[in-house]
Amino acid sequence: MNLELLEQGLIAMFIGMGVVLAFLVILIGAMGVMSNVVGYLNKIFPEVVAVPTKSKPSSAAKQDEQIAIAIAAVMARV
Amino acid sequence: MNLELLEQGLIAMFIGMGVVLAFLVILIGAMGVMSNVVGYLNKIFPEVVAVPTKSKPSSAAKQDEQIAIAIAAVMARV
Amino acid sequence: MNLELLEQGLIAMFIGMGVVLAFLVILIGAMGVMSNVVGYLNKIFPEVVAVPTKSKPSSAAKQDEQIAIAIAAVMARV
Amino acid sequence: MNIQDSLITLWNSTGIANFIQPVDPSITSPFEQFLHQFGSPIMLLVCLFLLWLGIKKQFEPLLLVPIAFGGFLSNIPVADIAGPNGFLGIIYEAGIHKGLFPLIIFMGVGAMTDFGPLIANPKTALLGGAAQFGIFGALLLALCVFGFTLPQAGAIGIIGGADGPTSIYVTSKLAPELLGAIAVAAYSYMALVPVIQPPIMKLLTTKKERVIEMEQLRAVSKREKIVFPLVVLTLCVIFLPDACPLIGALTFGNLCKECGVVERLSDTMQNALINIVTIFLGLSVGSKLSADQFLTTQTLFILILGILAFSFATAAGVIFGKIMNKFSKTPINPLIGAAGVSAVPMAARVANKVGLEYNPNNYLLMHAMGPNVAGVIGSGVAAGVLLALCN
Amino acid sequence: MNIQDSLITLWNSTGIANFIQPVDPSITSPFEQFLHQFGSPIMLLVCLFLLWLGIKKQFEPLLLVPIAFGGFLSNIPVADIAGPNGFLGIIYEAGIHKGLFPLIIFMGVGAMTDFGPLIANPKTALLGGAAQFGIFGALLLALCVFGFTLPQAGAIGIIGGADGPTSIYVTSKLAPELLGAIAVAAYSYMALVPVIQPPIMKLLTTKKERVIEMEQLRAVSKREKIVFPLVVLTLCVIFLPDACPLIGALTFGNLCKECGVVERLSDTMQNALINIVTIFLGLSVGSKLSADQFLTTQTLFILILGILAFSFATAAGVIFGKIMNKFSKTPINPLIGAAGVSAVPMAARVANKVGLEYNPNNYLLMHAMGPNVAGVIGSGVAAGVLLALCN
Amino acid sequence: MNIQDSLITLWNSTGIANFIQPVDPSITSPFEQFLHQFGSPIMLLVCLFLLWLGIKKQFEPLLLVPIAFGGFLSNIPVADIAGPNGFLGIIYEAGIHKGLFPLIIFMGVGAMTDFGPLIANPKTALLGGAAQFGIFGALLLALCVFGFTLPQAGAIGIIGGADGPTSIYVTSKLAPELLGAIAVAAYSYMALVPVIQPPIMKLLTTKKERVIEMEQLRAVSKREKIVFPLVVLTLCVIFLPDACPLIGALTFGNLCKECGVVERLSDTMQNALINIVTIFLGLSVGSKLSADQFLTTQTLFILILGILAFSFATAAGVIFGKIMNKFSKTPINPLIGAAGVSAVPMAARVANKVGLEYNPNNYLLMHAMGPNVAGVIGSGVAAGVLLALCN
Ligand code: NA
Ligand code: NA
Ligand code: NA
Repeated sequence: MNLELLEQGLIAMFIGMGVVLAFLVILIGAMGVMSNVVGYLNKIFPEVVAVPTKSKPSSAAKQDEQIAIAIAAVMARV
Repeated sequence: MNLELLEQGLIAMFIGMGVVLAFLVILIGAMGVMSNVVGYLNKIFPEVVAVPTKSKPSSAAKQDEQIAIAIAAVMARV
Repeated sequence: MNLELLEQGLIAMFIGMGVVLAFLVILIGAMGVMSNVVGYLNKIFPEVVAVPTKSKPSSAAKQDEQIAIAIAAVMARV
Repeated sequence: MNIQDSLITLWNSTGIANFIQPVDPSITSPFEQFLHQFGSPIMLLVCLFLLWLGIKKQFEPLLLVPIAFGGFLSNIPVADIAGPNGFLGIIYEAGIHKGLFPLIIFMGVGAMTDFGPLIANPKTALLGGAAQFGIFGALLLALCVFGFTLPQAGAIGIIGGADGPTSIYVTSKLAPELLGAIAVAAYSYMALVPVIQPPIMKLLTTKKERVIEMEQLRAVSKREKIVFPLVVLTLCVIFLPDACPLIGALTFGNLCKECGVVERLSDTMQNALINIVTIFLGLSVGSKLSADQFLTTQTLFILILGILAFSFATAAGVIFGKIMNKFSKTPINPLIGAAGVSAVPMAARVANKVGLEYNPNNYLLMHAMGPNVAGVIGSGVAAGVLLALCN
Repeated sequence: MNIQDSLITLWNSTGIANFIQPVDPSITSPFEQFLHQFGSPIMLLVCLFLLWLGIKKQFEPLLLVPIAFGGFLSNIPVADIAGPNGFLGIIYEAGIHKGLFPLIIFMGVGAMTDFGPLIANPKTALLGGAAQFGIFGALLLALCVFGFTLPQAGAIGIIGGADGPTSIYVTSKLAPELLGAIAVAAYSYMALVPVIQPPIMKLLTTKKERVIEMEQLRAVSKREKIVFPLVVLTLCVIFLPDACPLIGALTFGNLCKECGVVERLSDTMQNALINIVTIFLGLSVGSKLSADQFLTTQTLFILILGILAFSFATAAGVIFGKIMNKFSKTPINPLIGAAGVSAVPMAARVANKVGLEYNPNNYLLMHAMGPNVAGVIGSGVAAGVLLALCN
Repeated sequence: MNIQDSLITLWNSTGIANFIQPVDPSITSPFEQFLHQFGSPIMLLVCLFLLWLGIKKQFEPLLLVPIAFGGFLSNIPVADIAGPNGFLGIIYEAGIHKGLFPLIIFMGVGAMTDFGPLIANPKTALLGGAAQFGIFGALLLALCVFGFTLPQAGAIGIIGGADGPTSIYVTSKLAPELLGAIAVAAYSYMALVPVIQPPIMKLLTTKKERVIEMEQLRAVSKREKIVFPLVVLTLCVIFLPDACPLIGALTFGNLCKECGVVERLSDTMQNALINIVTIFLGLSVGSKLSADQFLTTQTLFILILGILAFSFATAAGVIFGKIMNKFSKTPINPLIGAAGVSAVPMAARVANKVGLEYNPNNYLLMHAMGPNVAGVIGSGVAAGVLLALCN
């Protein structure tokens, strides 16, 4: 076994595991920050996100329904 | 503002709008002709288009059905 | 009609049909061997093929079901 | 290799070490120096903003989310994802530079479009023509006021066509360096149609006009719908072959939809195929959102010209509607002129909605679909003119 | 640029100005001069006729509609859509010239084919072999009577294989200049199988033969169906590696179908993937329908040779069926020999239908599926021979 | 051409005549001579064995069936299907050499992955980090004991990441000559996770540890799930741009899934698109299963190193789980550490199953999904390090 290769391999291992774990530690921190920020936002704008998004398509659907009725009425007269 | 550029731009606008409108005017005429021709064809060959097309798959479907019955009968004997 | 071309064409025909038919004759033989071998295998390991294959997903499905119940229970407590 | 060298290699390959470019002494303007140094991180923020527009504000999210994400990826330092050997660079080259993606999407658009309302009331096609004034008005301003070259002005003008694939196709041919800005402007303003159009529509019409009810449309036979795409394509062949790739793709998709014997293909165009291409088109359009091309005053001008193009288009459509109403035997509600900008089916819905505001029994949707789909053809034709004149 | 120059530029880019080519003094024959001048508009009409065949007459519409539309687009003057930088030219180069599209379609065919009836009655494979006589008969005539070169004759002969992707694959390798005509002939005649075959079948069989009832097929186990594609491919490896791309794609699709553990992939091959590739294959095959390659006496010869190839194939299958019936212990209805031409499943349905005409209790469909799917393998093998000998 | 020459031509193009290569006098080792001569037929058998593993043993069949079939096709003599003009060679070049296919699959993986369990319990991410020790342990052994070069050792190590597309992406960049062996090892061992992991998990844990019940996970809001992929990508931009193509594709897919406004695209990524690419990725990875690259002692070493990598990864995850359990306020069952190797969702199921064996009320699945999906990110990051250091 070549000592130089061993050194190379160990360097790769230390750097590699170091970067992976450092990355994930920072990610854990970032997730903590994220959860707090989003939790805070969810408090300030509680359902604001969900409701308009849902109501939008549903209102569009309603509108489409009305249109469909209108078209059907028109077609019936044809 | 450069007069030459203005001329270039106005030419592009006149030609562009001219071509677009001319194209659509001709298209309107062509649609008129098309509707008349197709309407005439629809009179001469009233349901000729729709019926064979529909009956073809349906007869094929019928045939397939018969075949399916036949195969089922065969399989039942296996 | 050129005699050389005729020869070329006839050679292509004889070789072509020969190879196609030879291939299919050998295929027929191979299918016979295959059916016998598989029939024999089917006797030795009769349903061994079908049952584990089927039971595997179904046991996985069962497991998934259990998991789903567990998750539902967990979620209900949230 | 020792551990110190390796750490230095690794450090030099991090984003932190490469975010900020060193000062380039050849750049004299301090603002340009700032952009040169901080361009990438600014673009990352811009792309996050576009993502927010797509996700939260639902600005044409099917396109804007991939475009913004592609832009984010492209501005990552070191990775060079938009470069010639990068993931997005390769897709851009194969799909957009050669013009395939917009055409495939146009096939899907054709397979989803019902030209019935236009066939039932052909004269509304003129409204779809008038609205193309937005294209040429913006071209004129871009050329004379904002100092763009003629090909660039043509590409900017096409934003007023309110048709994503057409804009991308034309821009990739005439001014690929502006593709990022133009695509973002085109899709953003298409999403803003319900905001941009109503004030203009109300400004240019009287209440009396807005309440006009239109005669119901006649039924259109299957045969007419089959022949129609062939008629459009044939006219295009005769008068404007340069528009034929676009119009050809559109009419091919539409013929497949209407002919009724290739439903497998029509379904695939409307679903798997258009979705796959949309993903890659979006991502690779995003690859043109590089700092040096996007963080320029040109982009600002494009955004201004884009909204002007939409406004001109709306106004021209409405005004032409008023004129047609004067001369037409059957009544025409000028509001449907606004639908001539295309942005299918959003603009038609806007016309319908504004109409309902003033007359709750006035369902203009079907009437507005005529100019709306004619607008698609109209901007395809306009694209052909631009490709023939500006190249 | 002034308005007059612009109008001239625009006029020169219209189709009207370019429809009719100027007289070429180097062409002496007046007929060729006529074709040189009026080739494009004539081809546009030809493509409309092909579209009509596809849509109205339902001649293999999944292929014929895209082929005809691609041909229409390719013959538009100025636009050069089939050129090296045109939309269809690029797709042709990437998908057909390199042979990918037909192979991908063959995967889908494999994933849709059930070889069970062949495994249940292996000797019917010979009927699928005999019917390949159509290929070599047409080759002989093309070479000796009609003056084609050997590679061209091979590509023309393969029409008799009644297998679209095989024809396109072989032709793109041996004689790409004939691709348009051969593809049109192959798909048209496949659609005409119910017209071409019955008279030949009735001519060559006695009523006594036509009423023969066959023994019911045995059940085929799942394992046999899994092993079968591997057996076919292995034989192909041993005897004819040149056929391995085609047979490999077919057996890969079939193995995915039968092995039961990759249903996602098998479904995709049968739907999204085959549909997407069919669209582009059709359009880009159409790009070879140019006037100078299609409006030739060669095309006429190809159409004649194509129908002869189908007829020879049908006759050979039926005659071989009669011979087999003589020597077989179990009765064989010679009508199923006609199914050996492949054209799956149309030819098998024709055999079934003719059988039912004469004996209303005689369901030949399953028996005819054996030669039918063997015909696919047989023409794949024949394609390999042609690629090895004619190249 | 006469009949004798033709027959000789045909014979020379058969597989029989080309199966066995002639003796190469420049090869001195008799074993290498044997491989040189009989390599192709041996590889055909190896591929049949891999097919059997895929179909009968259901070893990741979605990948292993296409890989094995592609390998079979590639080893057919004469046909040269894996060559630069062959069907699979072309696909390899376009899709794998340029890195597109693994990235597209990673998009699909992102669109199918729910990061909720990780967001609910962030610290389990460390377990997904610890398990990447398998990568670097195997790299060390490959480099120092088995005599591979550094790029090769990096590519081999990545097998321990237990992530198919990541392995293929990294190997295609670092050591394409090993792609066949590494892909086969990676997918085979991923399929063997339920066999490889339990003994190691039981060896390294006490019964007391195995019965630990974990606290239920909190609910994760939609907004957190939308922001999460952007957070991951941003960190990746800052610290490791080399990992951005992989992590970018993964997070793009995940964002499309979670943002809720582009369901069409997300569905397509999870179905049509990933299936199509899987077919071609598998077949073209198989094109690297040539005898001279696969029938080597290197392949044997790769198989040994691969299983060691999986074992190291499992062990490191479990041991780190034990350590975390010591220091954590809330209890952590070390079994979930084994799920850190990724192999989603197999490894998490294994952890759940082993946990249930010892405590029938202990459902670890959701807890194990945290390290499981973190393992995907972790091996993406490790891939970035390898690409930055080993290239
Ligand atoms: Na428009
Ligand atoms: Na055939
Ligand atoms: Na991993």
